[in-house]
Amino acid sequence: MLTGKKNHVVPVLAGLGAILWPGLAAAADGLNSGDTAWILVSTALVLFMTLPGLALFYAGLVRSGAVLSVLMHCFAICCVVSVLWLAVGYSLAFSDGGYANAFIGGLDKAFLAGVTTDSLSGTVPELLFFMFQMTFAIITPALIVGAYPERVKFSAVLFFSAVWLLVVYVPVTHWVWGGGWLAEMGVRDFAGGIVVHVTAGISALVFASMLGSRRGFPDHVRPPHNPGITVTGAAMLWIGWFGFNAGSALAADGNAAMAMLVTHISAATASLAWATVEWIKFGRPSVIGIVTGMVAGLATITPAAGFVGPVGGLIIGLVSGIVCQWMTAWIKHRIKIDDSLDVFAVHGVGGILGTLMVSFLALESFQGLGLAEGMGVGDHLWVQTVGVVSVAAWSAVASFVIIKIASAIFGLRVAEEDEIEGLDITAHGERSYDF
Amino acid sequence: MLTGKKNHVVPVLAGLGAILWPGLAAAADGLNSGDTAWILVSTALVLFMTLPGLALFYAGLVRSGAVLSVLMHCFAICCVVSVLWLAVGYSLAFSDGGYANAFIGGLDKAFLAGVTTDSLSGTVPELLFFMFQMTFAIITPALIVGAYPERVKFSAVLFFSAVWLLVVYVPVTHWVWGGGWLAEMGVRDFAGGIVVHVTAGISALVFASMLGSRRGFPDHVRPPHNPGITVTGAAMLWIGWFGFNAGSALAADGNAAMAMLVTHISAATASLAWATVEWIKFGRPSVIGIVTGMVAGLATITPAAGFVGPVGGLIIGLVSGIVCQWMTAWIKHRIKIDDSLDVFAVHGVGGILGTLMVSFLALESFQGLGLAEGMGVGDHLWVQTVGVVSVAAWSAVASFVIIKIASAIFGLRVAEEDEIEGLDITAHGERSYDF
Amino acid sequence: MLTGKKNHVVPVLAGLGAILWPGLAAAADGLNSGDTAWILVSTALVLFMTLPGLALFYAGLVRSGAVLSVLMHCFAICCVVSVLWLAVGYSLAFSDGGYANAFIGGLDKAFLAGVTTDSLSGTVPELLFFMFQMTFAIITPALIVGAYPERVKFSAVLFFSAVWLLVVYVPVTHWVWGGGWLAEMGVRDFAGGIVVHVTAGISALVFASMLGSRRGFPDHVRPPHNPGITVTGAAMLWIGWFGFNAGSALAADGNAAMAMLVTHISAATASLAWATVEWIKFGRPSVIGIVTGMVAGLATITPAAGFVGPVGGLIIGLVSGIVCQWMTAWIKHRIKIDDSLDVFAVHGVGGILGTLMVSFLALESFQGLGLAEGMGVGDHLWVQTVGVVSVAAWSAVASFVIIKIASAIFGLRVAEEDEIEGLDITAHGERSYDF
Amino acid sequence: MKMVMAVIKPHKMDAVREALSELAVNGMTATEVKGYGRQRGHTEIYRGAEYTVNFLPKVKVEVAVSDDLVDRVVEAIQEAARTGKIGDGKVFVYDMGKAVRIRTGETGDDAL
Amino acid sequence: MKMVMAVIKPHKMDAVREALSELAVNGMTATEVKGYGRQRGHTEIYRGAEYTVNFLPKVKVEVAVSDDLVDRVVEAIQEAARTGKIGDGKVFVYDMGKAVRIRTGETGDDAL
Amino acid sequence: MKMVMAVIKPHKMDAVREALSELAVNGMTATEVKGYGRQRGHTEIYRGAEYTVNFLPKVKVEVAVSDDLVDRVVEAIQEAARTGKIGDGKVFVYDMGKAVRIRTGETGDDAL
Ligand SMILES: Nc1ncnc2c1ncn2[C@@H]1O[C@H](COP(=O)(O)OP(=O)(O)O)[C@@H](O)[C@H]1O
Ligand SMILES: Nc1ncnc2c1ncn2[C@@H]1O[C@H](COP(=O)(O)OP(=O)(O)O)[C@@H](O)[C@H]1O
Ligand SMILES: Nc1ncnc2c1ncn2[C@@H]1O[C@H](COP(=O)(O)OP(=O)(O)O)[C@@H](O)[C@H]1O
Repeated sequence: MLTGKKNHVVPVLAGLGAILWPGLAAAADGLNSGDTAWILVSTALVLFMTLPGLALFYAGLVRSGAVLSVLMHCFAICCVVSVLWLAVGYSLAFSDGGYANAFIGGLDKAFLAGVTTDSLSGTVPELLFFMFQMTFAIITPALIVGAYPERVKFSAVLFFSAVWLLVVYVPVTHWVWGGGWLAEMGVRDFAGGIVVHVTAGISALVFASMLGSRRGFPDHVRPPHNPGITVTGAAMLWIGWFGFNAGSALAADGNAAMAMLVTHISAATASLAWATVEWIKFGRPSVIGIVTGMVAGLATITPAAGFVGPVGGLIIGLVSGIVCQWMTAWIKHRIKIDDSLDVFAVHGVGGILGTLMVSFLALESFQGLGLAEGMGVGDHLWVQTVGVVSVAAWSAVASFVIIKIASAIFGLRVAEEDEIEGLDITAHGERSYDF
Repeated sequence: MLTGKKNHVVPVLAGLGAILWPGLAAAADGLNSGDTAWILVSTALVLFMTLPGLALFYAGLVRSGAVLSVLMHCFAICCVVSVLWLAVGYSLAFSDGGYANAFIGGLDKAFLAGVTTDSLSGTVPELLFFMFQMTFAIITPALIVGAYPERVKFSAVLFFSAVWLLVVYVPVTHWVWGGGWLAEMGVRDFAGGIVVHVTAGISALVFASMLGSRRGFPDHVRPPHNPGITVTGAAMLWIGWFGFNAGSALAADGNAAMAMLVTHISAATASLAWATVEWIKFGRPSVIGIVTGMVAGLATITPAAGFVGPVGGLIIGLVSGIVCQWMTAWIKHRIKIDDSLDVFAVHGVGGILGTLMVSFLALESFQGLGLAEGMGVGDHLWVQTVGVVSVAAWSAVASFVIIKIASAIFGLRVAEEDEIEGLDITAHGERSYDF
Repeated sequence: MLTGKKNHVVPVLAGLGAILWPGLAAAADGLNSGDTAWILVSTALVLFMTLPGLALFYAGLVRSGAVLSVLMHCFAICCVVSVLWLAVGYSLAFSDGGYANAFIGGLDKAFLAGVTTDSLSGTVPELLFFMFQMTFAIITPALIVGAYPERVKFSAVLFFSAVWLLVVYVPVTHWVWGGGWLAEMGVRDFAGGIVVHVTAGISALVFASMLGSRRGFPDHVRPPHNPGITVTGAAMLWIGWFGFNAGSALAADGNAAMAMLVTHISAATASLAWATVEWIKFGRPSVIGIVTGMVAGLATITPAAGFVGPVGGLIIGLVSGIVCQWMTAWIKHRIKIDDSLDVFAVHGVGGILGTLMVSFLALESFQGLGLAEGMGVGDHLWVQTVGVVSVAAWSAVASFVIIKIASAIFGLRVAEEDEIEGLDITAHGERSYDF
Repeated sequence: MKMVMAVIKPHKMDAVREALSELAVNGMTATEVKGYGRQRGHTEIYRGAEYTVNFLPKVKVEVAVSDDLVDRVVEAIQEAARTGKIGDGKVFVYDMGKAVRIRTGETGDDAL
Repeated sequence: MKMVMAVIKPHKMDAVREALSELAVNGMTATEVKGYGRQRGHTEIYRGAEYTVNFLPKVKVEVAVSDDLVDRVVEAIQEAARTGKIGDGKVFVYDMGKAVRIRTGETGDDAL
Repeated sequence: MKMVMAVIKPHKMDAVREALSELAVNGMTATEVKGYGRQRGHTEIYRGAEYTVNFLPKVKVEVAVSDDLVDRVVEAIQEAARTGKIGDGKVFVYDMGKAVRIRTGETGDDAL
């Protein structure tokens, strides 16, 4: 989310200056129409990741009786988050929280009060910064949809997602990108390894374990009903991720280009790594495998995209394709949690890996763009670890409490016969295919 | 289509100056590469709305034997309109019509005669303005496809769409955006509430009633054969609509950002409103419902996008999600017209609602960007009403005549056995699914 | 790939100057954020053409047991090419090859050595130029996927694509766009008629003939299993092609707008031409026909997009829609090669047609932007012919050798029973649909 | 008891169901099938290649009925499914030895 | 030999297959069908329009068995497929004159 | 009359149709089914999870034939459908009491 400049990376707080006091930034920079064009597009691209990207990616992986319910989850979460983001989310994440600023922002910008078409964030309209950030707020709870398909109550999904946004996503965003305590420590998270992937991954694991497994897990669940849809969604995620990572440069410049480049290389390498391991282990590479590798590569490069170079992208891709694959099997067979679409193994693990690896790979010896002045690898790794651990802990605890409440008010899980018949018809009254 | 500036909105005619005399505008502004980049992208986004967005949205809602015919309608309309727009459409809509200018433009720019790569419209190439406007001209008749699926003759679709473009769309565009009589009255239609949604919605109703209902309507028609495709198309419409509305600012600036923002908020709110009403009325919210709400919210914000603020977006979303839903049932059960995919109830009604609501919601008390200087709410509402009523009347009358002619030359409707067997095979010789 | 200016088109070499000596260009121009925004987007659009565009386009045309294998081919090729492009491909294509420069570039920029976020190509970051060009390198071997579906070995696909990239695509790119011998002759290929479509088309024909036909060809192969997916992919190709052709202007300006415009007009006209011929010949136009016409129109305009005007677009569309259709039947029935998804008939023939027609249609009498100073139509046609023939010959010979080697090492074709059962399950262990 | 199996045109399904309801036959099982017969298939042409489709979509209806109802059931299906055009389909009848309702264990005519 | 044909709820398929395996019945053929019966269909509402779905998804299982096994097979299916709720389905049994294994040409009980 | 029902490998469908045409049998009904038998299903692995697929795609062909043709029909199917590999399928034959052509009302052998 900050514009790393080669050799002397702007410290996080400086980047945030532009965000927190847009008037100031405006005075210094003025609106740049090229940057604005790119962030308008990036906003569209990141929304495209959720709708239809992620929605299709997930929908293809479930059984045919729960396709529409997955689409509904993603779509409804998008709508609910959008309204909440306008109401208070953006303000709590990105405005000044006064004495509590280390932990949470203020309410001055609730409903965008006082923000006009002339307000700037850096070189782009603040309204656009609001929109761009909103698309991140949308996709994060939508990622968690992969933890609970085929069996969750729709009301519980809505309640959980709304509260989770305000209690987990918004504060963590403030900590890391909004000038909170992690930002002050110097945590680096270019486009959301911590803010997006760690929060969603950990919470998914908590949700899945509290909800219980799908009927028949692990041996008798149905295989993905339509891998072609999953590949389609995956491709959209890949494209959209250019907006996610290169858009996080908040400018149309060389940094954006580098972020796009390493994002792409990591995705490609992780895909190949995943498929190769499958080929060796099972005798044939699968298309679901290769696209899952792609998502792992993308999640893992996310915190690092603005800090590493091409070779860093290759390394991140390679590591994520192997480690995340190993984790998908490990969670299922050892931990025996039915995180059905592997949200933790792919996003959570990827986000953690990337956040830690950036401490090495940002070094110029790896073609990286350098660490902050005066920071060594050890110092930096420590800061990153604090970031990951504290956010993981907060996500786990808060999710646990929210789910307990959801469970008490609405119940988490549908009746077994509704699960058998499928959520499409029982929760939404619709059938996914009528040929 | 004009760049509303806060507090003193540029009168429509001034905006049009830039359009009608690009040479002049060029002198004043020069090409802005950021604005140009954004309009290049917006053009792609609006085309994306029709192909594949709208095409998939509609294709999922029909029975499985008429999927390809719906795709074919959208695709062929896109092609026919593109050629006609180059030949005469653009010129008649946007060039000076001399003494007849109140009603129609001239033929000076037929086949883009005299327009070079250096010609500008405002700060972007006129060739690009041509392209951007063309994508609007494409989607408008394509919207009408929802009125007549499963039973219409393909030749009638082509004939109707081509003539309708020239007789309805082009003149109305000239009236509202090309310096015609409604522009002179001060009608405000930011991105096509009147030009796109009222024309298409009214014409769809006329077409459906003249064509007659699908066999079995209303009780024995087949339900949507593939709601997942519809959701996919809906998501593409949402993304694409950013180009439609924020692109209509014709610049990459704060106005574009605000237009994008209110567009998004209206879509989200209308989706939630629609789903909530369904939940209350039928006991469960449907995914087809929520995405239809989205389209209603988008259609309704369209005329208002550049004039209202975030709260305006919320209100427009709320109203449209409730009213349009009510209308879908009302048209079916009271009026008993088989406007099969609810073009009028969603687009027509949405376009009308938004066009009228802008008179209030543009007020600064609603966070709006203000009315034109010297105009009160009452005056403005009157102007908007004149715009809606006159365009609706013209659309109805002209469509009626065109359809009568189409009926006489080609016949409107296929034989009953072809309808039963399905248009895919009978009209195009193809089958939609062969597993 | 060069910015043709009206009346005095910059000679190819000058455009290449900006590419080969970015430091120089930077000094002259500096980074333009609007241009950069547009090329960032164009890069995303061209990747979108392959994934999911082309992948879906092809997947819908095969039988239902080979859907995932086609997606896998496209996806894996994308990944492999990306890594190779970073390793050596870009450098060999676009860096200075010293004494061998007429034929191949050098290895100075392998792994992007020495290229920083500050390096420019013209007015955009060189890293971005690298990415943009990479997307072309991805789609070209992916086009060839249409030659061998339902029966090819996956290992042979990977081997062929990787070697072909380095032996065919990279050198030809250097010849035409990287300052090689064809560039010096003055060959004009705006966005890849020769570089992309001729190389892929010819190689597809060679591959198909060496591989042998699908079981049952020509009379008993299965028809396209899901034309709706094909239309979806086609629409994405159309949208993405705006990035391909208008992005090749490498700027957000009037030339980009013109390239977009003629691209669109050619696609629309070719679609109509193809459908009309079908209507006349078979009594009904098909949706697969109309979208194939679209691809033909797009492939054919590609070499010409930056040089011709709107009328040129119309003519190219018309010719390609008729000729390419005729060729699809001719290859099947006379030549009897099972180039299964008509790669040669559509892309190869289209690329050749467009490359030759540009010599006429660039004339100002056809609204074109003019030929290079001092070149007559005859001279130019000769140069273009040399380009087409030499590249076709090189593609054919090199493909033949690569395929022979692939055949020797891996075998080209799966066992007959695997072909019958379908590559999805036999090569990748997955099923495409499980309702 | 008899099993009546009819192969009919897909859009006649609802008419057949209604005709059977009038005879108080309240159960049946339908299957999507492909039929080959005197009714010719069609040829699809894609990009100049011809694909011959020999099998046409039909619906198979299976109804188990008691012996006394069988003739009326056959007749009802025949009437409801007839369009008079080639391809209307067939009705086949065979003996059934035993019928059981899974839920209750009832057998024979009671199970239907 | 007898042909046992059962119409059951789709999610009971695996239970039935396992129950039959225990009887050493190692072959069967399953078909997706739509059933109409006492179990009511449902109504789907899209945008204010009601669509009545009369036919519910069922699976038809066909098992050819030797005469001595038939009662045990019927019983096993009945038990495995029962949920006790309406719509559990039926088992039908008919005589079969001949059975041939295509691969080997074996006939009669050997072919099963 | 007899009903001949064969469960075969999907790609043998066309061969069977052609073999029957040579016997002047010009009608048949085909259904996509899933078969369970000696032929083992396969295991699909997605992201480290194994999914066992027990049922394999087969096609069921039903042909009603007159008594005198039945042996030749069974034989023709057997020959056309054989690959010699496990999973080639079965042919079953049962008695049919009645056949009616819906379009004309013809019955018995004339209806076929
Ligand atoms: N001998 C047969 N055995 C089984 N099914 C048959 C037979 N003959 C016809 N059918 C079925 O009946 C359908 C209609 O038969 P067809 O010969 O086309 O028309 P008609 O019933 O009007 O004579 C076929 O599509 C096929 O499904
Ligand atoms: N007479 C019948 N002939 C053929 N199939 C029948 C008959 N009656 C019921 N069925 C099948 O059995 C299924 C279950 O029957 P239904 O009456 O709903 O419940 P139950 O078996 O519990 O009485 C139906 O969906 C239908 O497929
Ligand atoms: N007892 C049976 N009843 C009904 N269908 C059977 C029976 N046994 C086998 N089948 C069908 O025949 C198919 C082939 O049987 P299988 O045992 O796999 O091989 P083969 O026919 O070569 O012995 C199965 O997939 C199944 O559809």
